[in-house]
Amino acid sequence: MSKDLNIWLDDLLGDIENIQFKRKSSRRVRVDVGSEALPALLELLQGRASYVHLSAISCVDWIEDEEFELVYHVWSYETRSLVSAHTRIPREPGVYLSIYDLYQPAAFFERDIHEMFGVFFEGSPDMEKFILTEWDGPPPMRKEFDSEAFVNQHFEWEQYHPQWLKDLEEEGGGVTTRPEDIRL
Amino acid sequence: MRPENYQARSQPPSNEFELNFGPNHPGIEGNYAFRVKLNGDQVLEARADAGYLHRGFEKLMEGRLWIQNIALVPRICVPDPVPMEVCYSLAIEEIGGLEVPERAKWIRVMQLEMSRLAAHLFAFGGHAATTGMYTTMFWGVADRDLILDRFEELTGGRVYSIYNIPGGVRRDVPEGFLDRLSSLLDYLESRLPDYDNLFFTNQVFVKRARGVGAMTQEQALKWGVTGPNLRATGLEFDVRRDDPYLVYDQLDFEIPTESGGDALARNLVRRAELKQSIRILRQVIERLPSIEGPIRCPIPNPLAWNVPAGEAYTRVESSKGELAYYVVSTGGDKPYRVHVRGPSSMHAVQVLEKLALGARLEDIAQIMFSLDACPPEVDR
Amino acid sequence: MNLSELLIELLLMPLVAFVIGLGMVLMMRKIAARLGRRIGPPLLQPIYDIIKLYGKRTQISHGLIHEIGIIMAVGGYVAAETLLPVPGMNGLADKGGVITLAYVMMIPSLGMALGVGQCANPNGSIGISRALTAMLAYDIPFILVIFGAAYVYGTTNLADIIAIQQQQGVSGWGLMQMPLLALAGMLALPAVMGKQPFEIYIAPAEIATGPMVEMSGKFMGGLFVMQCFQLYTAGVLYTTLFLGGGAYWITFLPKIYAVVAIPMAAAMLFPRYRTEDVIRLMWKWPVLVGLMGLAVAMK
Amino acid sequence: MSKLDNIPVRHQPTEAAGRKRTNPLAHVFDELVKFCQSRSMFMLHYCTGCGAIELPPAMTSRFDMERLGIQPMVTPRQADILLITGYVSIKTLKRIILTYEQMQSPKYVIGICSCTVNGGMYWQSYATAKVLKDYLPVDVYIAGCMPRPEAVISGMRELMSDIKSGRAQNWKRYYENYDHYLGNQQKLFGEDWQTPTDIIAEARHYGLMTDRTLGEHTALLEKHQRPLEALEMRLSAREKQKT
Repeated sequence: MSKDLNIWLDDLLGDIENIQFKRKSSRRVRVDVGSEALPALLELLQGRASYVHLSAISCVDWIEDEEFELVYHVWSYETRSLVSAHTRIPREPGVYLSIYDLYQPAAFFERDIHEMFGVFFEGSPDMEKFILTEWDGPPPMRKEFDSEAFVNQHFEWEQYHPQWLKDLEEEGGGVTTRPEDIRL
Repeated sequence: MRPENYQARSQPPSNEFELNFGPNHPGIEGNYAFRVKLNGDQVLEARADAGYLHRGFEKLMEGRLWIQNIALVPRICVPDPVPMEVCYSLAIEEIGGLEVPERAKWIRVMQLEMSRLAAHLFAFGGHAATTGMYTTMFWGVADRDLILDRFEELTGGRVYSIYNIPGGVRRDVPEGFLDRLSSLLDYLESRLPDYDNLFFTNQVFVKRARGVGAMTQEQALKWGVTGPNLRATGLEFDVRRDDPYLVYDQLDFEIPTESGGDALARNLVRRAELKQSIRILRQVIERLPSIEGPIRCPIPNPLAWNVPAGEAYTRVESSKGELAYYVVSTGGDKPYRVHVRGPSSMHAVQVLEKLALGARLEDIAQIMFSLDACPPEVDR
Repeated sequence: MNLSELLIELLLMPLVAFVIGLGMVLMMRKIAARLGRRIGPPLLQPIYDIIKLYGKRTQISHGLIHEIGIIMAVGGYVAAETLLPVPGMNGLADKGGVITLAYVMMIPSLGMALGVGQCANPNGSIGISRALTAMLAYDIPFILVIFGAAYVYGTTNLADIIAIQQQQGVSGWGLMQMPLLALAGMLALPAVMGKQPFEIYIAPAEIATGPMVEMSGKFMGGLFVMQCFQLYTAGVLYTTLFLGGGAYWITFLPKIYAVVAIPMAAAMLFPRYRTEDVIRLMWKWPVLVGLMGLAVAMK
Repeated sequence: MSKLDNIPVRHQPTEAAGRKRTNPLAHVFDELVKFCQSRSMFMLHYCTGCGAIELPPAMTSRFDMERLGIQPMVTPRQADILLITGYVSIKTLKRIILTYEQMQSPKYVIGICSCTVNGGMYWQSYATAKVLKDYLPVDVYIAGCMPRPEAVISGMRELMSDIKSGRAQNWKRYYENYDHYLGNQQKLFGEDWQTPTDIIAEARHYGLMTDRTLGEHTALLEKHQRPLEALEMRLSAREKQKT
């Protein structure tokens, strides 16, 4: 089955240029595709190969490469395999095409990515704020946003410094645990 | 705001009005909100409003060690936390190439099914309460508590066990645990007819739930519905069987389906799954003593553990539907990116908005509870 | 009967009704708890709740009509209690009769509607419109049962009805004389008391407890008091019409508590009906049974 | 952020200002009301965080809170206790404050879970508020992640005994130190943060005005005063964008 799938997918994807194809296990396939060819690939997968279920769209912020990686995980109920289509788009201006016309669940994921990473999806039905309606900072999931620094700047903690902690610190600090007591 | 500024808003006379449904509302599961526009009793438009439970999990996980995140992940879905741990551990094992011992796999399956039982009891107890039948809720939550007792014995935690770690599980099964679990299953099985009589075959409930929030199989597939909600439309699909993980391919169980696709069908599927979970647990109890071996594979010092670079997409079947983790590692001691695909991110937002259209005010809560939507999965 | 005796009775009857009603509320909560495998509230819980609500520092009123509405709700029942004969006290029962009682028992719902309307909370408005619809639903069988009983006894005077039944012992009870009407009354009783499956107008999961949504402090306390009266009135009226009323408190109390306990126990086993199902059910079975009972009674 | 160091944590019960109690039975009535308040606590049915999962067990058959007279209530108008069950995201905190101000005094706040004490395990999260008592006067904290139902009930009993003895007067602090709480709220939500409830007028009504009620932060209320607007509802956004 898995071998057939491989050949079959090879045939299917052969006519798309700029594509790398890698089988990770019998039910997981990784496809690397250029950003311009991705909608066509998904259309092929859905129309000709019964990959009707969009499991998720993940976004990864590769800040050093100045790129966002978008990963479309699609699942076929018939061949029982999952294709992860990876594509990369430049970080600036961070605009890409929506696949809402192919997969309706994309609306949620695209809205979420827009909110968390600031990637705009053209043609998506709803790009309004959803989770972060009361947040006016930068998109928080971008790597340059430092949550800890933000918290230190905006919140104050309870000053908790009880006597037993002071005593411990006088003794040199830290709690000692013998190696045999460490349990996972 | 001063009282003299309270002004009645002048509105054109109309039958239509807007109503905030949540976040502080007993018809909402968790902390979540709806804005609905009604014409009389009928919903014209509905719009979900999430983010009340947003903690920025995915961001937090990027700032913590691989092993620290184990404590973080179960918080993403409170009623059904174990699949979260397992799914995250599976992803790390796939990236790190860890070989999980056989015994650990069986213990994980046991835990997953216990968690499913608990979550389903909670879910239909909640649904019963929205229709005014509090007795079922009292019974369901109390019976769930007995499962939590077994969790406490096994893992030390009632709700959040933090028991699965990459490479296996934290502790072995205590002595006599399987016997106690077995007697608990006997008890639960003897309770099922009571639940049937009280709730699932209660004519008033059947009348209330039939046809509420109904969707066809095509719609369900188009909207990305998964789990029991998809099976209620007649599609026999279960990640446990069709994309097997752990040892589910060695277990014998059925996948219950219903054809109605409405609130009633979804509840009946959950009811049938209770039985299947008990069946799986019995098989585990039978097989587990004969499987010797370690309960986890050796992993490096977890506080200085660099998981090799790679990425993995793992899926498990939680009680709500398909749960998936996408984990990316760049070889550091912390994950580079973790993306959580909670099943409710579909059910609680798009599916609920669509099913609510044309429904009646008294059915919104039923639709939400019958979809078993879990808001923290949306908000993360 | 001289005036001072009447005055004392008028004062005492609502008070007695309130105390018995507190016991009924406690019983209701205990039954719910026992069916849910719980222990339930302590003995004095209903009175704790009411005193606490009246003792709140903030009492938010939404205007005069809001207050009048609650007064009407409680006052309507207080008036009803004086029309209901209990052992040893007849109050106004001789003068009023069962028709006045039926009218007076509608006042609380209308008062609630007024008060809730003033609050301008959409949940409350939806709730009260549902409550009035439910009243429409149960009033048909309710009136039918009352008229049937009055026809059979040949009088609308509740004191006379009790006397007629007691002359003949248990066989003279309305339950024996007109079982169909008694059955119709029993079917309508949960709706009169506002319990499941006929309580969609206070459904918390849909409209956040409907009419009560803006009630707080003493207004909520007023509604708690009203609930005591409501249960008491339903129990006593049914006992008077069909179970021979009471000659002595020692036989009267078990009867009224039993009458209230039966719908209570059934209520915890059912979810709520939708409003239109309430009407359909109420206009179908209790009305049908009641009409048959009426036909049998008229021959 | 202003500090509360110079303010005692628990108030001695003060006589209601401006009203002389001449009735000798007044004391008895007060005691009775206090007792009933401690024996009848309605808690608001609002799951603000993950600690809410331990409330159904505490309410239902196993632990049965109704034994102690505690029962859930649906609207803030009827509730005595606001349970903050776990971390509060900033979006939720706004709703919590609105809810708290709509509750009828005497009212009590219970912070459940470690997250309400100091942010808990979400200490580095940009989306959650850390110290709950900066924004609302908290009567009882129940620590743990998450506290077991027994712990929740024991915390409730603690509050009951506090109410009975008259020590639980923290709701008055909200009126007396409104400027402090409002300042912290404004720091988080922005200068133009306002709630529809007029706390200052209520404080005047109850005779709870102190020199800490008004201050620089309450002055901003006047500055940013705006008419009460209905919550924005953009249902048709989807269609609009499509066209």
